[in-house]
Amino acid sequence: MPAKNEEYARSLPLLNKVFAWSSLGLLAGTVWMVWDDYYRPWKRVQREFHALTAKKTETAIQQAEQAVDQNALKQIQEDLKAAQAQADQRKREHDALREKLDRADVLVFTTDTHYKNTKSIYDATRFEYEELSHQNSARAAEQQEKLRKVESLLAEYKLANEKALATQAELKKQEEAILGAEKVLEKKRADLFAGVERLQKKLAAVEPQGFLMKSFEVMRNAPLVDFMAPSLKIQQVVPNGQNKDINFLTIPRVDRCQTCHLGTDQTGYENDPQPFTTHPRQELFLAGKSPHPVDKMGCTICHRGLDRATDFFDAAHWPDSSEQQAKWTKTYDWAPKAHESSPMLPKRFVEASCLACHSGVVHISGAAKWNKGRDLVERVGCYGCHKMRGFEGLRKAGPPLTRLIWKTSPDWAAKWVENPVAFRPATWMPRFFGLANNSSPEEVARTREEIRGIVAYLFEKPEPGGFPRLPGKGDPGKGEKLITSVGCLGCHAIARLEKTPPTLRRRFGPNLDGIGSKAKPEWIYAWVKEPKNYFPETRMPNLRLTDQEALDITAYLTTLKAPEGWEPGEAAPNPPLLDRLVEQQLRARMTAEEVQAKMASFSEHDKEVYLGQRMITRYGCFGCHLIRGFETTPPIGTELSEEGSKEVDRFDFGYVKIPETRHDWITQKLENPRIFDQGKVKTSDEKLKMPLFNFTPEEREMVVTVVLSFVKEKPPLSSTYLLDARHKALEAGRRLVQEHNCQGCHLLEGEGQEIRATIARKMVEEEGIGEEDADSRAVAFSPPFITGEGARVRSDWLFHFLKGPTPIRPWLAARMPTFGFTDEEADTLLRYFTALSESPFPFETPPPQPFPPGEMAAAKTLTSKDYFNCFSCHQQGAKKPEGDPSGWAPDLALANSRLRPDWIVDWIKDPQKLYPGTKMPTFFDPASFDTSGPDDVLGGDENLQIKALRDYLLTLGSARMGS
Amino acid sequence: MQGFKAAVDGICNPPILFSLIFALFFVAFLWKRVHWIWTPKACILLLTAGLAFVGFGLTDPNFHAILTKPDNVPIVGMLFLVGFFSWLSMYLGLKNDRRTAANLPPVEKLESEIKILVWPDLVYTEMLCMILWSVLLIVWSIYLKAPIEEPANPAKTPNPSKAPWYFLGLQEMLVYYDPWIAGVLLPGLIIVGLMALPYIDPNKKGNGYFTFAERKWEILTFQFGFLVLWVMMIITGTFFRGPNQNFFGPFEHWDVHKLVPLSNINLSEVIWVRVFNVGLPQNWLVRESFGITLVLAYFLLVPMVLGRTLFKSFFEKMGMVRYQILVFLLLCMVSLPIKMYLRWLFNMHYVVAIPEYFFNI
Amino acid sequence: MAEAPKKSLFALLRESQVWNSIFRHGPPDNTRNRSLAVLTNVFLHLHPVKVRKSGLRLKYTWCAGGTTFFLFLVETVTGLLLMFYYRPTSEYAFSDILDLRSQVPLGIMREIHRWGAHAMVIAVWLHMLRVFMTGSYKPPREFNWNIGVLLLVLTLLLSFTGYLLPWDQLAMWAVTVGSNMARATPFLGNEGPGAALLKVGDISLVHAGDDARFALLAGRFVGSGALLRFYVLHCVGIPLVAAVLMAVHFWRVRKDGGISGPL
Amino acid sequence: MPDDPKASAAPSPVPAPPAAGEGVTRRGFLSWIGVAWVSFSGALGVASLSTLRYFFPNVLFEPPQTFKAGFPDEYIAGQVDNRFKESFGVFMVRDAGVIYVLKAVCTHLGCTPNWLEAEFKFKCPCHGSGFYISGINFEGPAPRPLERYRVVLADDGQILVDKTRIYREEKGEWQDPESFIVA
Repeated sequence: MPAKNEEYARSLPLLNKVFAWSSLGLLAGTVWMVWDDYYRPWKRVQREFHALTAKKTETAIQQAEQAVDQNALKQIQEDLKAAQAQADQRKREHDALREKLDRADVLVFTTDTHYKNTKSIYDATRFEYEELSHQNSARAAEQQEKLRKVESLLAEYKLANEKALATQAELKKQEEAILGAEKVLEKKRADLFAGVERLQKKLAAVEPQGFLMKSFEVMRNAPLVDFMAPSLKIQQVVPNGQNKDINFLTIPRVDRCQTCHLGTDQTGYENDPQPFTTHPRQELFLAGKSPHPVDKMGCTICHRGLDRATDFFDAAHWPDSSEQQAKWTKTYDWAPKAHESSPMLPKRFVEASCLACHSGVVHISGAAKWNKGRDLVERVGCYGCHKMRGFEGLRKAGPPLTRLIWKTSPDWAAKWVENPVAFRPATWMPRFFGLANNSSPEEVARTREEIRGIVAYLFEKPEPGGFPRLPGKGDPGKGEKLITSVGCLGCHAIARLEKTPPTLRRRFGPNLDGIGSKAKPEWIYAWVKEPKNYFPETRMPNLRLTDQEALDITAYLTTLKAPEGWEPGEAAPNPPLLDRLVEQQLRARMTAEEVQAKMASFSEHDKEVYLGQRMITRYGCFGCHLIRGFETTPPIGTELSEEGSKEVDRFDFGYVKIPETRHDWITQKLENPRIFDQGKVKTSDEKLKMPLFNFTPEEREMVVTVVLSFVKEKPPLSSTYLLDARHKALEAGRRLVQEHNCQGCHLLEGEGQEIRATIARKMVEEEGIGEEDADSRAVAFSPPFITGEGARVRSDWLFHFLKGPTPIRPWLAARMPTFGFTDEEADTLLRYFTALSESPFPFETPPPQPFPPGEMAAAKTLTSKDYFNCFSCHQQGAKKPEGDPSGWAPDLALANSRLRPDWIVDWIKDPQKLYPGTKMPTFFDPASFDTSGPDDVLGGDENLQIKALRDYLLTLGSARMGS
Repeated sequence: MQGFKAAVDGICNPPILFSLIFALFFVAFLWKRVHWIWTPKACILLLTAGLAFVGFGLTDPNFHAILTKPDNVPIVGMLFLVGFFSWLSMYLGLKNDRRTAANLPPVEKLESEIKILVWPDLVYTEMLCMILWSVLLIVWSIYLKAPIEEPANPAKTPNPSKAPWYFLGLQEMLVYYDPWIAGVLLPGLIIVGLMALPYIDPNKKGNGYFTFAERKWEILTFQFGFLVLWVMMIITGTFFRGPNQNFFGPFEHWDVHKLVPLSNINLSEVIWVRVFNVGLPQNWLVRESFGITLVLAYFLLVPMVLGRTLFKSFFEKMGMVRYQILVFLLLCMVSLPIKMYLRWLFNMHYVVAIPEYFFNI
Repeated sequence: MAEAPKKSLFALLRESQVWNSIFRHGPPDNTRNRSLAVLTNVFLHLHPVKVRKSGLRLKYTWCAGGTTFFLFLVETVTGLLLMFYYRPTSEYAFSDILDLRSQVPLGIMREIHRWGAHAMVIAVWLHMLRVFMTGSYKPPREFNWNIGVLLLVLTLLLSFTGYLLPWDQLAMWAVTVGSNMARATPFLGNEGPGAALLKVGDISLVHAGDDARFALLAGRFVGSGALLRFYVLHCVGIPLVAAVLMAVHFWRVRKDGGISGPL
Repeated sequence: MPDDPKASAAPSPVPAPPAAGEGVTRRGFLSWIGVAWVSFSGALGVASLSTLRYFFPNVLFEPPQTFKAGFPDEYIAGQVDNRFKESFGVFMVRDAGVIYVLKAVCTHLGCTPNWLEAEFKFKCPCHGSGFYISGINFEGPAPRPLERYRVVLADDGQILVDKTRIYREEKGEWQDPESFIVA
């Protein structure tokens, strides 16, 4: 090459400059990248938490320091000084001892090494000997000799070692004598400050003290070196088996929530703001001993959200209220997270997560909202139109409409269907008409024609029969008294009698307002006498009313009239509209020619009936009511069994501006079911048709919680709540209890006895006592608490009682109705009660007889007037106690066949414990049990006295039932 | 036969085996009277003997089990290959040495001036080589399945558990040195030493042809390191180490119960307790002062002494730095046999034992 | 027409445009074309045109270096193919290996890969032995010897990382034992000398969760992290570096005067 | 490329800058290239360091190898505590003024030994190996004493057992200060 290579095309200085600037850019970019990767929001949160903990710990240290016993400390310090002085005096002695001890240590060491070495030689020699003798080698004997030698050597060394150890121990003891007192005192002093020290350690861990440690704290969390010993760390739990379904795969759940929610499983942060707040109900959640320990369950299994996220937004937090949303938007830049299939459940719906693991149950303890929601769903009969897992095989929620003419008139029905709430504000029947998408004048005209059709269909060709005329006349006043006392109010409410809105259980049966305008008196009479005659599947029990009682009640109920201004009546017929509507319906199914032919063959009435049939099909009335011709028609609604997992984009939000979430949509749907038709062009057949239910906002929230709980994801068997035999019995029992609304009258599992409020109210009105007084008095005059029924009564007795109740408590006006349980149902309830109180089922051992001599006599003494005077209240067979029946107590002659012996003992011991508010006096004061009984009976032994009473009671009356 | 097996097993314990190997190595390379072993006839004889031994070994159930473990088959092959090629290089080297003695150029020189076109000679040779290797691999693969054992189980440690065979030399060193020396320092030094080799080898002769006489020192050192301290250690680790890393003869059953006396003791204990009859000092620096002095002396004094005596010529030829590096590397290499003998003769556990800082030599 | 049949088919092929577009020289039967055959072929031009006759002798080279390279190619090809059926996760790795034996067509590839790997280790040692015994590391080939040493280390690492992939007891424990040594790296391993000194207060800076072995295994013990890490190193990381170094190695063989021989 | 050694010494053909500024330019040239290389290698350095950091994951998915075993005073002197035998495979022993953690795996064939309170020894149910409370073998086929795990006191005063480190008596490792805690 020619030597002209020094020519440059570009200026090197310029290139250098560009190189310098671009390198600087590269450096800056790289540093930025590292910083950006390093700086995460959760680190700031953890620092805040450390500061918070430090503040708390500092306070705790102050308290602990103040708690140190200053006198004790002073004493110890003085003693310590004395002990030190004493030790100093004996210093020379100690030095000499120390020297000896050093020598002893060496001896121990050498003998021990010798021993250990010889031991290992011995072991090896033994192995070789075993090998040789196994091979029948000639050298075996030689080896055995060697083994023996090593063995004796080993013994020698062991001896020497033991000796050396003994000497050492002796010397140590002597040293202890000199230094021991000092050591003990120092330990004492340290113990005094142990608490403080531990707190200080904790403080040092969250807030390093001193410049060195402070700078180390910065260093250890610095970028690039924060892998060594960072104090800020991502906290995660990988709950075993709680896998996450991602489409067709299951992958482990990795919950990193505690990276920020640092205080969740620690106590002491209850009143601190999120994200540090302690999780409520630690005994149920998070704690190691709770049923949902955090390391086994994690967080997102209940709360949902993105498990792996370490950032507020990524985690898909979801606000519980609009205030919270506003706050979050301000603090965290919160916005609805798109592309998130499982955002966090707002706090108010979190109970929706329970069902996934607690599947197949009607009651989840601790999930109050869900439980109520489920009751509601069953009560209003959502399952009539929507298929739902867990609601199969239930009877239709409303009454049958096959013999409507026996009960009411077409005019009433037409007006009722158009707007049930107008007639009866608290009805369960939802409203189909006059809603968002059908209240324009044309729509009203059309729907009125439809209603005419529906009513025509319902009253077309009624079942033959009816009810006979009333056998006499009733007294409405007596009727009211009966209704308020015999137990009707456990399930029914009557607006006239209510002061506060009735509870859900008291709305179990239909609200009776307006019944006089609705039902014929003959029907009412026949119904209260035996409801099953009209409606075989009804839940309404038979109260065993006499004819006169029934007449009185009928008389009273017929006085309950429709609200003022409400008049029954059908809309006037509109034949052209009818024709158009019928044609429209027919046209969807046949050619124009066929329609013409068909129309020609129809009479006016036929047209109405035909339109009615079409409309019943469209609105799905048969979902809740038995209607002739629709006995097996499948429900018309969307299946909701997996609604909680339905993808949000499958919900049609139309033009409605609400946040696009499942819960917002469902809430909106319940609030205004037709609103999603807003702004859409639809034919009358295409319009949304879900009716409006008469829910309060709280009830709506409960129902949404239940609907959200229907999810597709199946947790693995290991984390499913599996029912054992006892829980299966409980579950089956609870279903029956709910079906028959037992808790309307009885207190069971801590819930119910809602009738008590009506009894108390009556007492206030009639006796003029204070409300609180009335409430406590009402306990004794309400149907009994039956949570412990399984422990109280004998299984065979209970079985017969359930099948055919007999009065037990003469002072009670309320009657246990005859439900007409089948044997299976009665058996289920029996199992339920015994499972609830964990009592043996079905057999119990009676106490051994004969009873000890003298026991009967003693018992009789105790029951006598001079002592407990039992029979002043308790009936004894035919022998009635004196005084007003309201003061009577159960027949003791029944005790033998009815009560469990063990329960009698517990009952006599402390009745208030088993039945708070009972009239039964406490004869043996539990506070001073040992001195509570009379001293002159059975040697004053309370236990013997109680046993005697029990044994005596069991001899009263007839022989046991069934034995 | 039993007697023969017992004799072999008897020889096979580390002190005897390694002493024997050390002796054999130096005799074979240095003792002119036995240089007949570097002849083709001897080669055939030795190969035959080796094959016969393997063949015989296969009749013994214990030896058979070790030899035919799939991953051990290549090691047997490697043994023969390394043996053969060591022989070949010595054979060719000695031949050249005889020519040099007779004032003739080495064999390679005869042809090194002749340039041959690569096509087709070299290309063809390579092609054939590839084909033959392919055949070998295919047949090998058909006859011997690659091992697959039970699925990995972190909770169950196999006894013995061994590193891959080419690292067994290192694992064997673990018997004598702590992991930081056997597993980190010495392997590192092997690499460093190999890389430094061209720069610390003062001998300009013997470049590009086989020779022994002209490079006695280098070849002895290298082969001692390669054959004795690497390959032999691998053999030991593969064939002789059984359960609990115990040493087993080739015909011995791998009995998990085998026990060997363990009576190792640290230098500090010997000095303070046995010699001075006082307890061990609390301070580790005082306690280990003797060991530290000894190690320092080994690495500082010995080069000085050697530089004035045995390695005087090296020292003069290479200059200070290169000489120091060379001697340091040599000393490190020799430290392994030294420690082995310290262990076998005096049960020496550690010369310097500072477990507080994981610093044990 | 009469002449045409006499021409062999091969000769016809040689005259075709296709042939001539690929091979731009005549039959390698003369010096010029024999040179061109090597020079114009991207694969063959690793070679010089001419070599010393002494360097051709198998007795001299043992063909050890060539064998090593060939085995590297075998490993690359078989390894690449095996990757199609192998998933480096603790759930699948072991069963995928079983499947290679039981159902994958030509699953014998795994045997070839494994034995080839062993052979490569042996070949690379023999290559080193040969180079040493002929003094070929001496000037001017010092640098290339160093590259060679690095390649030797990489070969061992390749084999070591591959050892884990079957995910059986043999693999897991061999790698456990092998990687335990990294624990003892001075200052960088939690059981290495000096690691105990790297402590502030009660907090160790070097512990089982951040030391050299941890970086290798992505965990405190051999687990799925180690499997993935070893897999990536085995299939991509180390081969890439080795290939680069091999290119340098071969380049330098030529630049340093071809196969060594007496000066 | 045969470089002419003189060529590099020859003056640059790019027009020479004004003589007055020559010194400045030369210094400028040096500092620009200096800045360039320093920042370039700085960037590479930071990138390599962060790549190194990349190999240390922030979270691990390993089953816990360490666990907290309560406070030292929960253990009774001279007793073997079985509470973590099932869950973590260890015996917690407090004896002779120290607490140590024995791996509940027999050194013979890997069965789980039992602590026999009455006989005051560990006994392996498989082949009858016996161990003292210290873990040292004294009968049966077990070749070595039981192994101990690392045990230290955590910040909160609880015992922290670390199963990643094993101490073997025959290697003299029981002298290690982390193979026991003084209680």
